[in-house]
Amino acid sequence: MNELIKHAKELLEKGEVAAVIGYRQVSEKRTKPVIITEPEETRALVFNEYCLNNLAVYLTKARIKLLGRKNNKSFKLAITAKPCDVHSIVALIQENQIDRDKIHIISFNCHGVVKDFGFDFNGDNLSSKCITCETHKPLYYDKLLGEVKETPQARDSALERIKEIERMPHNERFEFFRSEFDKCIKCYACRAVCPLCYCQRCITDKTIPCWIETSSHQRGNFAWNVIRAFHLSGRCTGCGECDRVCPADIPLSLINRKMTIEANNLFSFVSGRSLETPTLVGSFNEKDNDELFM
Amino acid sequence: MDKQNWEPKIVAFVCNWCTYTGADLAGTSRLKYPANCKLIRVMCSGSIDPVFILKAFERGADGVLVSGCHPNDCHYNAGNFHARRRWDFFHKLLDFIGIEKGRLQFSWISASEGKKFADVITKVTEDIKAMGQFTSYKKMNSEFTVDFPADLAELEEPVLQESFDKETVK
Amino acid sequence: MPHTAEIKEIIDESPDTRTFRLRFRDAETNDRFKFKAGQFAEYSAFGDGESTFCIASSPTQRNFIECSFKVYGKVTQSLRRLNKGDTIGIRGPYGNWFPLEDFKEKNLLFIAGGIGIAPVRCVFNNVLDLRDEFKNITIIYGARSVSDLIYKQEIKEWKVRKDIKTVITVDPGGETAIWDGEVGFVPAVLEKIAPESENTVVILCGPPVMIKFTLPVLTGLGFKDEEIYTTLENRMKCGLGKCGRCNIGNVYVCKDGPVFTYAEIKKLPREF
Amino acid sequence: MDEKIISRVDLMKICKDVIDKGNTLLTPGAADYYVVKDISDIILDTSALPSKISHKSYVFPRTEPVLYYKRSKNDVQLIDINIDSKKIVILGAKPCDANSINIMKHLFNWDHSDEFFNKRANNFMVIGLMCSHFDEYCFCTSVRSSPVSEKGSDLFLIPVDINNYALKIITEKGKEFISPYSGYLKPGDEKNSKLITENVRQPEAAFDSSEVYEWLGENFESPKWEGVGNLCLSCAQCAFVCSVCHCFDITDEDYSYTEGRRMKNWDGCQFGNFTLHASGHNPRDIQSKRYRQRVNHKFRYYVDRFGEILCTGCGRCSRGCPVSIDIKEIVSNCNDNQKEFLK
Repeated sequence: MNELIKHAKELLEKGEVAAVIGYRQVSEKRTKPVIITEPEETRALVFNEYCLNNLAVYLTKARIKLLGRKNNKSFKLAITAKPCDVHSIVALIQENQIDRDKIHIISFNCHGVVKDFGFDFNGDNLSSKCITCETHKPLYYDKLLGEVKETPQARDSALERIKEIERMPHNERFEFFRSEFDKCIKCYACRAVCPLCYCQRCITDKTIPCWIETSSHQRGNFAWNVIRAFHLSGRCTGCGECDRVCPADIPLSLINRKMTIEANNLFSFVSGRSLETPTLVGSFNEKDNDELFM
Repeated sequence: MDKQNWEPKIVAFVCNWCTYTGADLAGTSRLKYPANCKLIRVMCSGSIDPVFILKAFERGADGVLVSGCHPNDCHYNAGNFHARRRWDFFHKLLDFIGIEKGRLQFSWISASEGKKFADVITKVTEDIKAMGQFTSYKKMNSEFTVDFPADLAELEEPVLQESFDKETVK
Repeated sequence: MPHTAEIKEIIDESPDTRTFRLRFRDAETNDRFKFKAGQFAEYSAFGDGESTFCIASSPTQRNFIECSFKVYGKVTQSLRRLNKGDTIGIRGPYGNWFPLEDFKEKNLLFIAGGIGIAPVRCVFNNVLDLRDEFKNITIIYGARSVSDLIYKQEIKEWKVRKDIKTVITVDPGGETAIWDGEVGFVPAVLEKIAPESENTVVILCGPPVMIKFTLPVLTGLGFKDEEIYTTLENRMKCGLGKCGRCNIGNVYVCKDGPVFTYAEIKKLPREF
Repeated sequence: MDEKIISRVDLMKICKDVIDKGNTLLTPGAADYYVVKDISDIILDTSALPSKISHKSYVFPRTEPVLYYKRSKNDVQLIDINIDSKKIVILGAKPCDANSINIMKHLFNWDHSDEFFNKRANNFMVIGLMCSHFDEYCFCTSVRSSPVSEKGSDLFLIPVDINNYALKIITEKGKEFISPYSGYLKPGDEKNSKLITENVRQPEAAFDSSEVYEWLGENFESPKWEGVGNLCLSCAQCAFVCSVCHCFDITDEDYSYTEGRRMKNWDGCQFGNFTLHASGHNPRDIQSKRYRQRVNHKFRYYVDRFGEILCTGCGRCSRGCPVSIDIKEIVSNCNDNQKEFLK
């Protein structure tokens, strides 16, 4: 970890970056985001299997962007990111939310993280995104740290669950999702924690006219969760944060995962993997699938 | 409502330039088609937000049709190409969460295809008739509703002239 | 549970401001509904929600109540769509009021900005009905432009009255060629006029930014904090001190307010 | 105070009777308080952590209609809501949760009594259960409560051995509830249960609530708020899982062309539009102000107003926070006023 601290300290001391967005340890099996602006504070920085948060979410926040603007000069922001978080950063750059030149990515050779705080790191408690992860080395970075380690093996239970749902008849599927969404309490933690939910005003906050009912009854919950999933389809990079933070344990990433699979099937596109390809829903191809249309 | 007399309610979001004009042509050509579809004219198939469709289901639609110009015919050049990608996703999503594919249908109808318009409407209506009422969504809608007592329900005239239950196709 | 009321008359005050003259559908409520100057009510446009405005007519007016609103959000847009004879819902009256009894035998200075004239008008008309009990009365009213001035008819009546001093101002740029009133922001105009601060009560109402800049001017002119009354505007939903929205410090604006003296406001955290 | 001994088997018999009579029986699970359908589901674990979501929704539902309306041409018909709440028995409520209804009662009854809340609250029967486990987020001892606190419970259970519980009858309501079942009760020994409660491991008091009260009064503009505000992502997870947060929103919804309902929904002070005026003015326009409001409301304003801390120390908000903001950490480090690492 000394490398990370040294690097971050150097960046801050040289004035190359205005702030470092990183993790700090709060207890043995829990970390928390920290935004560091003073060189000596970098000693708190850590990176380990408990760094679950996707810090890319902070990059689009106005107050964090403001940190990069001091004395009428604009500075870079450094961010410590897991390889999968880099996908989110890439997706944000593609959607013109952040500027690649303004971000200093400190990334790591990653061998997986736990599914939630408080668990021991092993195959059983591996986060579901890590099971199918193919990018243990980040695709884009300014500084690469950490050593290469073996990722524990685990069963891809999420995919099995998707297959299981696909085998159900439609009314059963509807009933399944209705009852899952019914648990939603509309705290919007899924929205807050998602790096790609960066809209200044979410569609649920728009009241004239009110398309999605704000009440958390079945109908309002259904509408919200469907639209949330739709707005992320083709964009979700699969960081799984929504799933982790949901206090009602709704399997949100199940739908996201399914839509990612569909995006790959239909358009051979995976979000956040390349800075060169345009975004999926922001572009089109004349030769797209036309089967749906009569 | 007994099953025999039941008529599906279908909302059709149609593009102003092609399908709506096509519907006009179907009308002036005196083609016959079922009166279950309520047409909602929008400027472009690309401007239809998926929330419109959810709202239609929320308000008791049994099926939704989305229709626009043929690819390469869009009045705004690329609106329907964008729409096509979006609908591909939305369709897959709805299918995954348990809304049958036939509930939400798509078509391209140009301004000259009055006949096709009539055919599509007939087909969609028949499809949805075969599928029956969208009971699962309607069950969800009925949460927190109340039956107004009969004496209160005496209305002089509804605020909105066109109520969904009254078949008012001209 | 709101009472239903019929819109008896609609008065277009300015391009975006409307006044409703309302009468309860239920005659009994009509008799029972009593309020004091400064209190507010919750008006609902069924289907779009509830909104809080003050009651703009004087409590001495018993046959109807009036409310003025500026079209801003969802509810006000919906209210604006209503026609004469339509029904809206009213809950209230809520909140506290201007202690008019304490104002007796004193000079009164009314300062209003924009739609803030509505609550001031309520007190003002109430005061005019009891004109003999007060000493000098001054009103300063500012709006963004001439067309944004509301209650134009009444202003004319106020102007011709000899026993009140009426100063109307519009923001720079908002004046027209034939405008004969003042031009300038309310605090500046206030400074220019520099009313007598001895034995004077100030009733101040307007947008938060105006209040923010007017208060120091008043202090500079020698007004006592306890003598400056203002109303705080916060988003409110329930009007009953439950929903927590209007909470500033340990105060619920909908219950303990909306009328506060500057002395009270000074004790509160600056979150309004 | 009356103390009796009841065996687990007999307690289950009572539970079965409660369910058979058509009442709702709630018990805490890992995720939520759930309605017991079969008594074999009852766990009664003293060493469980508080569930992810509190039982608040049973007394203050996350969404409920307050009014129905039907519009005709010029008129509107209104239908008022009558709540006929069933009796709800909470079995094994955590001591921290047991007190929550009592805390909220102050707010819902000052000046105007909220019938929606009161009707439900009066139908609540709380059987508390001693708690023997805590984690890094529990801080009940800091907010005038403890793992053996009987506050808010009508009956209180203390496991004396594997098969038996000491049953304390705290309120009249509890006495009334238990009287039909007096056959199951054996006389108990207060010394025995006292020994147990005294030996329960308790979280160390992390802060002194009166000190926090003082500090909040003096440090409205502390750099600390800015630090937390930068981290907080403005979801309302903390408010919605909290067992005493009570802010709500009222909105109208049409469910057909002429009919609709007015709904009362949970709302959270961390949302940006919570205080947003229609004019665009927002008194709490940045996240740090909103977080400050949350802490102040809990530890200062509510104390000023009603004399109680609006917090039960269950730690749900911190445990579930997406970015691990720990309310305990914030208030317990308040006095040193350090902004270190909180940026």
